[in-house]
Amino acid sequence: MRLAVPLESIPGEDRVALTPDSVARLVKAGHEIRLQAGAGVRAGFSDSAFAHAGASVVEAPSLYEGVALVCRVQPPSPGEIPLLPEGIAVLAMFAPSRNRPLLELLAARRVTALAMELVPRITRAQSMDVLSSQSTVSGYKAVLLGATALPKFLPMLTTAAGTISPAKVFVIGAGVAGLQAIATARRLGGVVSAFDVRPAAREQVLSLGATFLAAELVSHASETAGGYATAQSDEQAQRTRDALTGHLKDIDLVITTAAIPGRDAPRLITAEMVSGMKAGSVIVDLAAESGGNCELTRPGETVHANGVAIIGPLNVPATIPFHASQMYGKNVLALVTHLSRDGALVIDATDEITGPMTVVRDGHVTTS
Amino acid sequence: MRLAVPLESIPGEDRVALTPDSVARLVKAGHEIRLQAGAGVRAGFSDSAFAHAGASVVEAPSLYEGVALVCRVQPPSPGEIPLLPEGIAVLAMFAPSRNRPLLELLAARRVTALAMELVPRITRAQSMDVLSSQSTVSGYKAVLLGATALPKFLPMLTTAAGTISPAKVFVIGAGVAGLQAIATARRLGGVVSAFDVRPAAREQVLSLGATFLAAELVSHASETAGGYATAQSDEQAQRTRDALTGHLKDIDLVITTAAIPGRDAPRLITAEMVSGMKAGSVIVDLAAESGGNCELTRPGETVHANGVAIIGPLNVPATIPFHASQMYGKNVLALVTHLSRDGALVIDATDEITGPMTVVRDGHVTTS
Amino acid sequence: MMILELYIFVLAAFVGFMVITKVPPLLHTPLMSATNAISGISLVGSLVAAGGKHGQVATILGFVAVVCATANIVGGFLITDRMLKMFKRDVPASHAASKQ
Amino acid sequence: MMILELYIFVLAAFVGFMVITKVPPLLHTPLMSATNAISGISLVGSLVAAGGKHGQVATILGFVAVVCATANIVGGFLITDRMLKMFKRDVPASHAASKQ
Amino acid sequence: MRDHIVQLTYVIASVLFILGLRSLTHPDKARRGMQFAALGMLVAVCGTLVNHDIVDYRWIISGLILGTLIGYPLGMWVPTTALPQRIAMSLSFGALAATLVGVSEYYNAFHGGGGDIETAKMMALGFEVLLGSLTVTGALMAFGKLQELLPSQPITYRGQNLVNAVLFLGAVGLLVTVVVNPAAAYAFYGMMGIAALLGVLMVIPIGGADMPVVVALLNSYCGLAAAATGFALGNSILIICGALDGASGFLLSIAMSKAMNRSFSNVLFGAFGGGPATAAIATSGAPVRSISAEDAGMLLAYAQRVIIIPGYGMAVAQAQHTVRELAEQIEKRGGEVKYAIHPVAGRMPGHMNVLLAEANVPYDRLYDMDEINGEFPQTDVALVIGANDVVNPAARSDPASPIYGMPILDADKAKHVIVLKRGMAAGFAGIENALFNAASTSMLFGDAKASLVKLVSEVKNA
Amino acid sequence: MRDHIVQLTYVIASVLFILGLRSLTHPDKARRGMQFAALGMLVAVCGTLVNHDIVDYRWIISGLILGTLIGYPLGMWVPTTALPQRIAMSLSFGALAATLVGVSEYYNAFHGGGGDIETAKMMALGFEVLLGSLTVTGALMAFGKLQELLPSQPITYRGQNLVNAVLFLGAVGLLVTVVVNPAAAYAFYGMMGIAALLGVLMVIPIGGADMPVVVALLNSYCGLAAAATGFALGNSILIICGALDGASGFLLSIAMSKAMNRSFSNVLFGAFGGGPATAAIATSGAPVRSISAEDAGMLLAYAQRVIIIPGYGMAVAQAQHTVRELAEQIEKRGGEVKYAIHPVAGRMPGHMNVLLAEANVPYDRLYDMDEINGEFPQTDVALVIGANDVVNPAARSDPASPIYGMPILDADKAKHVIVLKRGMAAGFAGIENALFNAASTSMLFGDAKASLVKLVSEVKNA
Ligand SMILES: NC(=O)c1ccc[n+]([C@@H]2O[C@H](COP(=O)([O-])OP(=O)(O)OC[C@H]3O[C@@H](n4cnc5c(N)ncnc54)[C@H](OP(=O)(O)O)[C@@H]3O)[C@@H](O)[C@H]2O)c1
Ligand SMILES: NC(=O)c1ccc[n+]([C@@H]2O[C@H](COP(=O)([O-])OP(=O)(O)OC[C@H]3O[C@@H](n4cnc5c(N)ncnc54)[C@H](OP(=O)(O)O)[C@@H]3O)[C@@H](O)[C@H]2O)c1
Ligand SMILES: NC(=O)c1ccc[n+]([C@@H]2O[C@H](COP(=O)([O-])OP(=O)(O)OC[C@H]3O[C@@H](n4cnc5c(N)ncnc54)[C@H](O)[C@@H]3O)[C@@H](O)[C@H]2O)c1
Ligand SMILES: NC(=O)c1ccc[n+]([C@@H]2O[C@H](COP(=O)([O-])OP(=O)(O)OC[C@H]3O[C@@H](n4cnc5c(N)ncnc54)[C@H](O)[C@@H]3O)[C@@H](O)[C@H]2O)c1
Repeated sequence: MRLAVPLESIPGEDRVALTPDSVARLVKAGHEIRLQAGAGVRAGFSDSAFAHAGASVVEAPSLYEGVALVCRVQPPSPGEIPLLPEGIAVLAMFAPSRNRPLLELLAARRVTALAMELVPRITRAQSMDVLSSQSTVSGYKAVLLGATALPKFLPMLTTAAGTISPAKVFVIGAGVAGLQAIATARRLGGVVSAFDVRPAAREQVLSLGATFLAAELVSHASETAGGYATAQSDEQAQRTRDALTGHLKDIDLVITTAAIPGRDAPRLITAEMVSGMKAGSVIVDLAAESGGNCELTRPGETVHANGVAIIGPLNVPATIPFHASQMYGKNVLALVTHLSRDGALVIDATDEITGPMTVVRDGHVTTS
Repeated sequence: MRLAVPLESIPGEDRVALTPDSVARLVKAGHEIRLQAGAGVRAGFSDSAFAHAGASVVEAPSLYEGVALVCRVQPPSPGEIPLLPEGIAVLAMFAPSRNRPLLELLAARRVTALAMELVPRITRAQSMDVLSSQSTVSGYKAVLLGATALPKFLPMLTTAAGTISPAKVFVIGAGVAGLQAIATARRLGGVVSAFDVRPAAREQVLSLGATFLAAELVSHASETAGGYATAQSDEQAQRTRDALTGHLKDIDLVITTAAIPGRDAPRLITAEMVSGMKAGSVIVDLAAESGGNCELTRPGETVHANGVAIIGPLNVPATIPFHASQMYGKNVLALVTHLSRDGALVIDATDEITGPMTVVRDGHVTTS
Repeated sequence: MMILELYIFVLAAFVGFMVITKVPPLLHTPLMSATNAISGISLVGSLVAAGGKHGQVATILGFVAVVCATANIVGGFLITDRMLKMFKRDVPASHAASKQ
Repeated sequence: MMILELYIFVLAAFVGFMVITKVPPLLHTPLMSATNAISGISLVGSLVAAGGKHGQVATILGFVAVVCATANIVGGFLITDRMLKMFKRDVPASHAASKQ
Repeated sequence: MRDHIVQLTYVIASVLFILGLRSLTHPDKARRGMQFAALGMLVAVCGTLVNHDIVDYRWIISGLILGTLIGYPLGMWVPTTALPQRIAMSLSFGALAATLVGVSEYYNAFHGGGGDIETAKMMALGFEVLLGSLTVTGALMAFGKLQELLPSQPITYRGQNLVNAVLFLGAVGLLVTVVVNPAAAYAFYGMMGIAALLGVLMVIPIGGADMPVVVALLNSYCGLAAAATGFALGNSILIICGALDGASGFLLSIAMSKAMNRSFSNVLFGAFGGGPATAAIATSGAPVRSISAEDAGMLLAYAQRVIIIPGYGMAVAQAQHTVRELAEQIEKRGGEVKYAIHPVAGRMPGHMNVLLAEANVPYDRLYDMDEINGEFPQTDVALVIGANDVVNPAARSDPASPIYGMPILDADKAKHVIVLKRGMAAGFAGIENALFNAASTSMLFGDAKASLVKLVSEVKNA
Repeated sequence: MRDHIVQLTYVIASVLFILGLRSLTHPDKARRGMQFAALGMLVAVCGTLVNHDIVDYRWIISGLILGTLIGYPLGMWVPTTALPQRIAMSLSFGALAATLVGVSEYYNAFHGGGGDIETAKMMALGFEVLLGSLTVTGALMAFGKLQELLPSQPITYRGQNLVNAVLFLGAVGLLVTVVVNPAAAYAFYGMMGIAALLGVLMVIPIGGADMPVVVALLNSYCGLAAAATGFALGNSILIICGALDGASGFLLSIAMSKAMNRSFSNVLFGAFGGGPATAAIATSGAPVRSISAEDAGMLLAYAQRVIIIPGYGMAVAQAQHTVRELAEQIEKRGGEVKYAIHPVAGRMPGHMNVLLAEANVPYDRLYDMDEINGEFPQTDVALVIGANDVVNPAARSDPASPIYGMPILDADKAKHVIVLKRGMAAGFAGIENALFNAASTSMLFGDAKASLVKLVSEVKNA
């Protein structure tokens, strides 16, 4: 089957959907790859590296010739959709809950759209799970951003010029990104605590050597079968806020990652809580994209309030494009392997993995 | 004795020369502190915290009333010098080798100038040593800057989306900043190697779990009695360059800290070496201020050449103002304690510590 | 004066306890077969019975005892040796291998 | 039949070696004074000499031997005890203290 | 003079026996030590042959030759898996020899020309024959059960304990009788018969799996019988060897019942009515072999190639530092240790990496699944530390399993697998793991950190 | 019957002695065990008193009372620092008792009415008296040297070894004579005299500092003398105790010379000509006490409060993980461990923090200099790991020192200081450190990591 990898068009998106090593594996498996010239350069992969791996590096106009599946990181812009041949399939992180209009456009063009973030979180599909792979990047980078912005050291240092006490780091939401943030902050020497609503999270937090806040607030009701969180009841939310308010007074760096699939991020840190924090503290809100866990977060900006800096970074994985692309590419590789049967693309709506991720098919948007 | 702490006037200088805890100790020792309103705010210390510690928070005009010693981080700007009462003493990082004209101005005003960076590096004076304390900050921050700019992870990660190999970090110059950079990069999971010309550095590098490059290039001749490095001979320098060229090809993140006191930083990385490095690599040149260890470094800017980013940060300690000020303040505290006898300021040119650091005295610049 | 023999018994039991408590469990099977072989020492008694001039009955009993005890000893030591052979590691060889 | 006594000696020496190799060096001084006290067992022989009917000389020699051996035993055990007392840790007390 | 030589050879033999047993403390030296013990035996036998009392060597020589002919195949050809039954049989031989010597002594005293027999000697002879004949039949029964000539299930009936107690008292009564009146031959032979019966009855209610404990205990009895022979003949080497055997057999039977998580008395009496055949915490019926830290430590200490497979349990136990210590200890002894990191081990990408880096495990010891899977067949021990799903063979073989198709670490292909876990709980995927029931797998139950601490010191002291 | 009772008490006493000595393996149980041994002694004495041979109790009772009166103050009032000389004196008492018993036996055989004496017994008596009288005078000399009644320097002269050898051969010749002809009283008493002289001559060339080795060796001789007594009297408890003493004295003297870094023969013969008074690696003349890992481990295992002072040497040795292990082991035994971090320990600010954080030492165990300096006087052991300048008291006391005025960690105020270093090299400042010569300081030489590994296992097994 023939695949196309275009140059990402969204500004700041430095990743590429396949990297030379994944390309090489696909070529070996009998696939054909057409790569738009320069697609990998911003991520650190030259055209020649791709060519060496067996891809045909082509210019935009001829990119889609004979292509069955387009592998992208971000969905095509409305302007790019007309360039897609009808009946082609596109693989990307469509963020379907936020991109309904775009999906309609794709449906109109009779393009099949496969949303990478809807790969179900079953054991078998772990190698295709871009949420995990890209959240890993976000969690790591969030700590670096926070530590860089912090007017303090993270580690403890005993020096001739006095003892530096270690920074207190608090991670809200101990999913994939949160756990990675915990691990990274611990590595840098911070004293890390964390909070989550899912009961399984507690042991996982402890397994990284951090402490868990307010274990009593955790409830089994907060976890769905897939391991995701559910929204909290009002009363629960209030109790959570009370516990957080007290704890935050003491914290130097906060990393928030709380998310509920398909919904806006829960508002966990209010403006009032921020005003109770120490001057010089920093909040990195990884949920900025879906509205932010902090009331004051402005996506893509850094807000200063009461001496506290609230950073709302967007598209964090794209800031570590080399490795983020490498992992994304491995995910795509695994998925393509799953989707191709005897060298042809098979989109089986009844398949446990393919079904849920097919968001546009046969001219219809199939997701709610 | 009465001390004054002004608000630093240089843009980007967020540190303050004393912090509330040092102030409290000085007050307890019988000194009087006058602090310009807002002096500590950018470092995270409010006026009220200073007042609470026993300082008088005053506005600029009355700052120097009855003051014997002014404690600063950066030297006063030429515009501020006329404001200083004649005969007053000023403590700051004067960088005397680069600031001759300023020293002349101070001499003309009959101000005594004490250069903090000239505190001799003897065991007894370690608590007054701002080079050590501020280099600690630089070394730590340099790694954070580099890691943030890097399109890769530092640590190794084995994930469902493939294995991320750890980044290779190379630290040139294993003085105070270099060692701290080694430690920080190791913490983050990088594979660290280092290079220095002083023989003692090798054991110190190994003592942090990093590897040492080209031990055969090290020579005892490269170390002065004070533990500083001397300039290399041309032939030595050439051999060093050869060794580095080969090693750099493989490196993801380079931190350079090589310095020779009173001279321009040695040029260790040539443009040609940079062109041999991998695309996506990053160089953080901590020597940017004194000309840079890399030929392409432009102080205060980030240069991109051949896909390699060369960061030349200036005044790095000021970017961690809280702890940098805390340590600087502790240094000042120790020095003030040393300088005051029976509550009066005593500048004894024959003193082992005071002598070398007095750069302007009795209307003369006393440093070469 | 069986009292001296009692001393010997007590002291030997002591030695036995002290030696055996230190044998690691992995060697318990070899230990069992080793003590089993050593218990063939009753051969010493059997020999006297078989070779002494105490009449036919004693000789026959003694002969059977000699056969049993000898089988016990020979078989016991041989099998112990076989088992212990498995614990001998060819250390130099392994080092050589890992150095390649 | 001194051979039985030889067995006893050999076995006892065995026991002695095995027991003593395991005593940590810190307890070597108590060990020395303990074995010293135990060597006072020659009192047993002295008693027979002092109390037996073997004439004046034997009685006097025996008496002196009894005095020496007794002094040895009493002093030896007492001082060993004093030394060992120093190794007894009041563990419960320390735990209580650390819990405060 | 001759007598002195005999005695001297006995002293030498005793010392060699003791040193031989002592050498078993160190697997490296054990073989050498036991060879010396065998030499000791030779010395003692040669010494005995110069004895005054021996006048006729014909029977002796033929006996020695015949015995060797029987013993050699028993020693060299019996497969090591059949060891317990071999020991049982050889035990019954040894006990028979002791019993026969006793009988011949008794017989001589009254028929062979001797007149009376002194009380102490009679007591010794009585004990010898009592313990000896009990061991002969008991060991034969054990052999039968182990060899599966007899049903290995416990055979029980009502009042069994009572019958045995009555028989035992009867034997003791006859012993007293014959001690008081040595000429009462009926009592002597009667006691022998009852003891032989008792040997059978004592063993039949014990299950085949518990037989090794019984064999060890019978070994101890056999030793005591030999010691009694020594008392009777005034032969100190018999006393010494008997005491050694008695002590070791006793300790061994206790240690073995402990290893089976059974009390000693439970093995001997509790099985009446049929206890479990193997000590096992079983899932869904399939048996699981548990291993002690000592044995696991010994396996690791003598392994050439070890692969450590860390999982989420290592993280929960925060055992990463202890893992490194263990690896260091194994390497110090010349073994080679690699870490196999499964892509989804733990609960976040790179979970194991973070922890092992914290513990300072060098990166070049960590191997990807693809890199290492080929090495398992050559691996002596795969040490699975709190991992479960990532080593579940169902992923390879069972299409119905929720993890089917996930690539796994082929731990099951290693020669031995040791799994450190707290119990038989499932992992993240919530499914059972057939690896734990595999023949090559042993479970070391307990918190991973605690188990590892034990393993470190076992390996260090091995 | 009586005889049986006596023998039974002896068996019990022997067992109690052995158990008592065995208890010394565990400091916790040692006291209890030795009390049982003392009980054993009482049992044996009481048993002896019912002996047939004893007809007159007056001398016995007075002897026991007098002996107790002498022994009590020797046991209770002698300061523990004077222990070696006390043991030496008590040794000479014990040896005297054995010798006198021998003499009285010999005397009885020829004067007290007895006729001849069999060869074996004579040999035993001869050995007894030979070893006994040698020990009496040797121990007295050792006592004199230790108590400084005699000059503690070795006293030597030319041909000393030759003289001793001749005397020794003479004594052996007389021994042979008296064994061959037991009636040769001159030989018996002559041998005794020569042995006594030999005791004196053997000890005078050995220096005071080596005396403990000599005392241990004499202890072994005394034991052998007691064993010989046992052979002579046919008394097995004497044989057992003698053998125990003989073995232990011998092992101890070897262990002690090893701890002094001297070979055994070097102690006994090498000192001719005057070896060093203490085994020491000395700086500028001042002596330094080195300590073995076993002793250091024991100190740590039984310490309540331990402060660890890491320095640059810990970093060089990369021993941070092992430090944490050691702390964990100490804490497991109930001790409390704190880390004292000096502001300039290591070679970069925060050097120790990075390493200890890597080893997962919790932050709240790390104490600043100011926080912890007050705690040293209450600290049992300050464990200095590769630190030097930061614990140099010269900084407090010596205005001429280049580090004068630098605040330091007051390690010297702790009850014991154990310093882990490779040798006596100076630290960064290049100056000597008087802490290493302090009376409370012991040096554990070697790479810090290697030493710590040993300490961990010592503490674990203590
Ligand atoms: N890596 C990722 O990114 C990620 C993310 C989410 C989910 N997952 C899933 O997590 C699983 C990872 O597999 P795994 O083999 O690492 O773990 P696992 O299958 O979850 O098994 C962990 C085992 O460790 C044992 N354990 C727990 N605490 C212990 C302790 N203190 N001491 C000893 N044992 C302990 C548990 O058994 P006992 O209770 O009997 O002791 C359990 O069976 C996979 O199913 C994977 O799909 C991975
Ligand atoms: N912290 C800073 O920022 C900084 C910066 C520059 C200088 N300094 C200076 O560095 C010194 C620090 O004091 P310190 O007490 O930490 O160190 P130190 O005084 O330099 O002493 C270190 C000691 O460790 C021993 N050592 C080295 N390697 C060892 C090994 N593998 N195993 C065991 N011992 C080993 C050495 O003795 P052996 O060779 O006998 O074993 C040495 O005496 C101070 O003088 C300070 O002024 C500190
Ligand atoms: N089966 C698999 O193979 C697999 C793979 C990857 C992840 N997972 C699991 O999926 C789960 C979710 O991972 P994710 O990171 O994508 O989740 P996510 O991004 O949806 O949410 C991040 C975290 O925020 C938490 N959260 C939600 N509301 C909160 C609130 N009000 N307060 C505090 N925290 C709140 C969630 O519990 C979650 O842990 C995890 O349990 C993870 O282990 C499973
Ligand atoms: N006595 C004390 O208490 C004390 C206190 C602090 C620092 N020091 C010592 O002072 C020394 C210098 O420290 P610093 O960080 O201020 O030095 P620095 O900032 O002057 O130089 C940084 C490093 O660059 C190295 N360097 C110079 N030329 C080089 C070249 N051509 N190639 C590679 N490396 C080169 C130097 O050796 C030095 O290690 C160190 O040895 C440090 O331990 C001593």
